[in-house]
Amino acid sequence: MTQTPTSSVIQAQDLGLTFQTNDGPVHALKDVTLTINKGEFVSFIGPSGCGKTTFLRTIADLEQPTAGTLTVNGMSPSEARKARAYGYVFQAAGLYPWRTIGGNIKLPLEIMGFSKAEQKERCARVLELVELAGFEKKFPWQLSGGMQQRASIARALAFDADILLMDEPFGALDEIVRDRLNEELLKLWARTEKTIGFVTHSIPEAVYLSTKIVVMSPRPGRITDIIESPLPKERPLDIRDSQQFIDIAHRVREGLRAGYDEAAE
Amino acid sequence: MTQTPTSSVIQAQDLGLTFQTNDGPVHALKDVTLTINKGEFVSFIGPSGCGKTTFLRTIADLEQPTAGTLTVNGMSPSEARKARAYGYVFQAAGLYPWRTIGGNIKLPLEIMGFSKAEQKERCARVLELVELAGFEKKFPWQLSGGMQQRASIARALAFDADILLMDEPFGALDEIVRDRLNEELLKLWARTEKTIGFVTHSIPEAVYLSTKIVVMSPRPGRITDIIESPLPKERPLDIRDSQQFIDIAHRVREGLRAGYDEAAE
Amino acid sequence: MNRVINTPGAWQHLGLALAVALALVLGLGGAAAQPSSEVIAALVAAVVFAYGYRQRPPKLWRVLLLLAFWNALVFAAYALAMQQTGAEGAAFWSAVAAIWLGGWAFVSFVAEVRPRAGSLWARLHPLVAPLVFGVTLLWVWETAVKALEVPKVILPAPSEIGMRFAASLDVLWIDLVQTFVRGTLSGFAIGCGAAVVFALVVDRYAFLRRGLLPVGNFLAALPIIGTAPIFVMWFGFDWPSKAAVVVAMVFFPMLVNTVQGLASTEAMQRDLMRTYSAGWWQTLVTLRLPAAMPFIFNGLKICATLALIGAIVAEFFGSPTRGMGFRISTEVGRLQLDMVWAEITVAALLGSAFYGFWALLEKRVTFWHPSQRSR
Amino acid sequence: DDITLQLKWVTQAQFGGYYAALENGFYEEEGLDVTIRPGGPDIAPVQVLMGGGADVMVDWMPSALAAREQGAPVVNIAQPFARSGMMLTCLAETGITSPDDFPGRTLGVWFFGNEYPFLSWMNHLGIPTEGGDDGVEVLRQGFNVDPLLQRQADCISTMTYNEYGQVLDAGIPADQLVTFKYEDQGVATLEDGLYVLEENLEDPEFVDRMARFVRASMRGWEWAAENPEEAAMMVLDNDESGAQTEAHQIFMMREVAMLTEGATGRLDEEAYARTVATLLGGGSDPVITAEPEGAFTHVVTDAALN
Amino acid sequence: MKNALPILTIVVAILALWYVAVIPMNAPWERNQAAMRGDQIAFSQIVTNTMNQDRPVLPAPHQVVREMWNSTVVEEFTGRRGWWRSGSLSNRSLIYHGWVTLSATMLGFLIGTGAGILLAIGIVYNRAMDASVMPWAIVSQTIPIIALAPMIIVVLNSIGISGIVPKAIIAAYLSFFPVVVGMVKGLRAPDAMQLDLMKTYSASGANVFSKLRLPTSMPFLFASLKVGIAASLVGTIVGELPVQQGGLGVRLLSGSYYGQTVQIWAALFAAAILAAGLVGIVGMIERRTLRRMGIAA
Ligand SMILES: Nc1ncnc2c1ncn2[C@@H]1O[C@H](COP(=O)(O)OP(=O)(O)OP(=O)(O)O)[C@@H](O)[C@H]1O
Ligand SMILES: Nc1ncnc2c1ncn2[C@@H]1O[C@H](COP(=O)(O)OP(=O)(O)OP(=O)(O)O)[C@@H](O)[C@H]1O
Ligand SMILES: Cc1ncc(C[n+]2csc(CCO)c2C)c(N)n1
Ligand SMILES: [Mg+2]
Ligand SMILES: [Mg+2]
Repeated sequence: MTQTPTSSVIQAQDLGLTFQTNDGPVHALKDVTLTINKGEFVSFIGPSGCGKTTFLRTIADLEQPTAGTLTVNGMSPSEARKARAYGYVFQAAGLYPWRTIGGNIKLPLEIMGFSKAEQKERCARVLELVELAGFEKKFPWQLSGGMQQRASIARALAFDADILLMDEPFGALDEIVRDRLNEELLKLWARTEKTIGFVTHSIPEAVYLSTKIVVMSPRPGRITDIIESPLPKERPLDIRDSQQFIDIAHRVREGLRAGYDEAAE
Repeated sequence: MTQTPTSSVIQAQDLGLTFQTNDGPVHALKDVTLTINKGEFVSFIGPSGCGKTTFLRTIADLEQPTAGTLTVNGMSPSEARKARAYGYVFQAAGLYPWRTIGGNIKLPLEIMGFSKAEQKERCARVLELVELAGFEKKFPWQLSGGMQQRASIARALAFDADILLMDEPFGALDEIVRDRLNEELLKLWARTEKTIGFVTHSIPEAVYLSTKIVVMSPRPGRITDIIESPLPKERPLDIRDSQQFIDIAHRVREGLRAGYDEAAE
Repeated sequence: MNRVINTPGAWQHLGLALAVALALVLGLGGAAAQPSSEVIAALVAAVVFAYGYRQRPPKLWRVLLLLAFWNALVFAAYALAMQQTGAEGAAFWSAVAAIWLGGWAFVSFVAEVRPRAGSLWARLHPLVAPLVFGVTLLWVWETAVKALEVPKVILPAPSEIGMRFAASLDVLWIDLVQTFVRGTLSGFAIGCGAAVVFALVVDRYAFLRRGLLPVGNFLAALPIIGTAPIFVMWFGFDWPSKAAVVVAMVFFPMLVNTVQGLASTEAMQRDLMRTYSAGWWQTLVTLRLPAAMPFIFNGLKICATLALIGAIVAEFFGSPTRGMGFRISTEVGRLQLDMVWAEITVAALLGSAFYGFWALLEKRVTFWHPSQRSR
Repeated sequence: DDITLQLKWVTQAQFGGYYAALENGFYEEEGLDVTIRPGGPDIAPVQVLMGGGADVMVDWMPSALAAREQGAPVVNIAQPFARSGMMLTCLAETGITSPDDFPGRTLGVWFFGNEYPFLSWMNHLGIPTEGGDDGVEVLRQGFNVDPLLQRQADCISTMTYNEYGQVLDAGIPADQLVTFKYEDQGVATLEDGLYVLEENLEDPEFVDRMARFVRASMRGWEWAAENPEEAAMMVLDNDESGAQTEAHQIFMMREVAMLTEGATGRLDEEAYARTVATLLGGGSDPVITAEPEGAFTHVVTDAALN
Repeated sequence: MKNALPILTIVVAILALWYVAVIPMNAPWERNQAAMRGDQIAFSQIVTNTMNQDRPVLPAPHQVVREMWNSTVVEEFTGRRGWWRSGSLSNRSLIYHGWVTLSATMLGFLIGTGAGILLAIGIVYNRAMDASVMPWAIVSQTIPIIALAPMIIVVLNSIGISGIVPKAIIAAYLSFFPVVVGMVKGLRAPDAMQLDLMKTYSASGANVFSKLRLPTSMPFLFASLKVGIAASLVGTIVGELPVQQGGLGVRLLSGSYYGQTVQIWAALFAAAILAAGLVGIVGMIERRTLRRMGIAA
């Protein structure tokens, strides 16, 4: 256990969320109990439709739970949202097409009332971080899908929220860029002590990045396994060839498969 | 070398394709020379924007090359297209929202004049194959992204074209489903002797599936390495732990990285 | 404080209360033509009921309070209408404003209710708000006309229009058949049909599209006020000239929409058809027409309102001695304004029904389109 | 004093007397500042009067009496037009020579309140207006002569001073035309009179103002009858639409002069009685159902002419 | 400019058809006149005559062009009341009437657009208005405005409003509707994710409006403005009929009263040119704005 902090940031107790649809209720989340401490890097992994996105959205107050309790920094998610505690990266880039890349990154800064100079400086810094320096003046459609995704990550990083929620941010990227961004993200996290919730489909990515891996399973969406990673905080890329790494990955895969087979019945 | 056939199906010689845009020409493909034989399973891998999609589209006569020659089954791509030689799976699902899943799968069958009974039978068969039996009557928007992607694969499989071109078909799927579909695809390929062109971002997937891996690199898009896979045609999932597999994966990764570093200059 | 401003219908309710208070204070002055005490009592009750409703009591109570609120408003409105004498002062108008704001508050309350999907109430619910809005509007009209003693030859009251409507059903029907069935429907069918066919042709030949659309847009801008007399000269006084005006009016909106719709397929969808090596007709039937449907229906809805107006306007420039446009222009000359408004009412009902017909059909045909699935 | 006059129709020599009075300063001499507002299609001058947009209007008696019955208390204060200029004009080639030839024909009629003399006439003749072999097919004619020129109708409504001239101008000579003047058929109704709201007449100051107005207007009419060319030019100067031609307006001024000839402005009660009789005999849907009362007054003309 | 050739071709084709149609449309009159005179008329004579009738059923294109030329340039430079002699535009010229129409159109367009945008904001932000107003907005457009226009004018006159405003109000009545429909669509165009993003920033209502809803509505707004300005022109023309104080509408109508077919056609084309020009200007502004927003390439 290498994680430093102990104060809990996100606390879910028997959380449930049921969508009412024409075809009847969909149990997107059921009896989810989870504590995330300050400075943790938590990955969510699980088959398509198991409620990863829904859980992240519930934390960010974009969905209302229908059962259980959820507190963020001791407040309700809604209060936390109003206190601007979150940076959120959506599953799709979702840049505003009428703004340049720079304009998109400055959007939250404008809304939160940063000074012009500060906006400029922060924008440049995060663009650098995601390797998009020089693309500030381009419009989103002038960038490839992967570049857009990176811009959306930069946008969420720009305003230094304490809690960063990322929904498959690297899905559209090729392996090389992905590796590089994984490294950057880890560095950023180590430097800033942010609490990060991270959804991914990639087992190696989850293992490489996280201090805690949450394995989920569908119908109804629930947590089947929570794995505390024993890997050190300092993680070179080749840690992925270590036995420890392979063991965790194996455990995650087994957890996933179990959830899957069960759901198939 | 385990590949059986020898007669060449696709032959590209010094192929080039330049898009004219307002900002000047974009060299999407340059000096691409490649032979694909009957029954081969060829993967294309390379960083975002390197021209993988463009190459596949050129083969399918959706783009016109601006240099070099390209023949398909000894004909021009356009003739081959008119002879309905291709099944194409696009990067996004692209189902018609006004048709049910069944209706979408039957679409090419209607156009090609299959009988009603045959349509029904084929539709049922491919739905089974992609694990969507029972969803025939649903509309696309009632399915999750992964399911839509599978439906679009089923649509391309329904009419038994000799050449199957697939552009990142499994991009939106989680690892488990992906593994399963990989297996299915391999089985189908082994059974039918189809020639398959397959774009992916995942190195393990490319290695696992292919008889030939084409590594590409951008600006201008070109081929940097062609790797003939020595893996046997019969491939259980755990072949991925074999040394041979890891070696090929390594070579692919090196090829990719080389192309990347070069482009970064 | 948030509650006061932010809940649905809050500020209307606030306005209602203020207006009632104003009516009370002004009414204390005691002049003869103030709102009667029943009116004031009913309005005060309405304020109280609405207040109770906004406290979100249990469900049954809410229904009861809402009904009580509505009834209080209706009673106040009725009582106020009954006592009109023609010399009303500020207190009277405060009461009118109160009833109007009350109606609005009622609409806000009802609009916020989300009925269970599939129930009968869910079907009726969307009609409540516009109906209440319309009734309120008519009531304000009636009250204003009576209180201000607007001469009948300038603006008749809704009640007079209604009476005239009921008494002239036979004439209204004859006019409807002449203008709508003969002129509008035939023109609409010909115009829209031709536009769709033409769109297919234009779509096939890019040269035609690039040349015809700008020229066509220009020709479509010829105002019908000018073209209608010309068509009367060309096609005679009876319905053919009206149909011709309708055709001229609907042709280009329909053409533009259809052409735009046929072009609205995504590149990938077209590429898919290409990989199937599908023919033009196959692509048309399986891809382009379905994809164009939202646009085609948009065009049909626009044309539905244009068509009826076109036929009526055309009759202003020459007609046989029947038809809605004929009647309107003739009765204005005879100062039978109630008949004029009865015809206008028919036009509005008919036009809305015609529009509604296409909107319903659209819902069925383009169920798959995102705009039909949610707002 | 300010006076606003609402005309029944667009600016043309039909109203030449008022424009002549305006341009020659006759109104000014009476201490009046007169504004003349042209009318147009579908503007009922009664509505303008009722709405307070004008003090006095030019209207035809049928529509004024109809308005009275509808609760718009308008009163005739003067009648500059002694005769009616309305007639039915037929093409000789149709073979129509007398009203007996009407059955089975298509006739163009002006509506907007102008149809009553026609309906009354047909009622007298016993000819149904619903079409058929023994009836006439009635068209609601626009305010132009195209239906005749295009042979869409056998006969159309014309004014002696306007549309008839247009038919001649178009190239159909008078000997190819057969006309039926309403005057000759005994169904003439009074045209272009001056009307005000009844309640205003209780105010002597208003009556005085109107008296001066009528006096000046009648001077204008006399002058216009003597100087038709100049009067026509005055009309043209006041025409906002710029559509009238000099020749046609001069023609119109001359023809109108024949209708005003001999008129003092004082309403001829005999002509009034005939108008009322014609309107009451209007067939199934008469414009007025009862003998009107107080629909005219001589107080203004009496004051003006003495 | 690649459209120039197709447009030219179509225009030439239409002109050719038009000329051909002129002959049969106008021939009956020639025959009737001949019959009235009691003589025969040769076909070639008919053809030449039909091209230059005074009161044609269908005027020949050159007649319309000549009339437009005469009633603009010639009238202004040589006419008694022309701009050249009198220093003000002649009321016999289409330039003057076009200007009268244009000014009311623009005022009506501004009123209509403003009202339309406000109403759309109300509908999008207020559930009660959303539920109740839209159906009545549709109803309002099914009322034949030509019947209401005179009454509106009279009523406004009676409360002392006259001149350009009543016409502009009728113009606004016709032009507000497309704007409402388009703006409601546009203000609701942001997708769920774009709205959610704003929510995660806990952005104020004003921020959501100015930074999200307004930008997404721009393409819709411009599409509606084009329809709206054309509708505004029609409204102005309708409003001019009962007012009779100049304008292309008056020109159309008086042309019809005095049987001046060619004048009608000239006014008709002047109106269409005006409409095309106005729509073109809106289109230009649209392209500029959208390009600056990066929406259009
Ligand atoms: N707005 C909604 N209405 C109804 N059902 C919904 C809604 N949003 C999500 N669901 C359902 O809730 C379940 C969980 O969805 P969620 O998006 O959280 O899955 P996920 O784990 O993020 O999947 P993926 O990996 O595909 O993104 C799914 O079955 C989905 O169909
Ligand atoms: N229609 C087009 N017009 C102009 N440039 C294009 C067009 N289509 C593709 N390109 C450019 O051609 C290059 C190759 O694009 P392509 O889509 O083939 O990449 P890819 O390898 O499929 O990338 P990805 O992995 O992101 O799908 C890119 O630089 C792209 O910007
Ligand atoms: C509103 C109205 N329109 C037309 C006429 C009939 N009319 C009377 S004079 C005249 C001018 C023709 O020269 C015409 C057409 C009318 N009485 N009232
Ligand atoms: Mg998700
Ligand atoms: Mg691609």
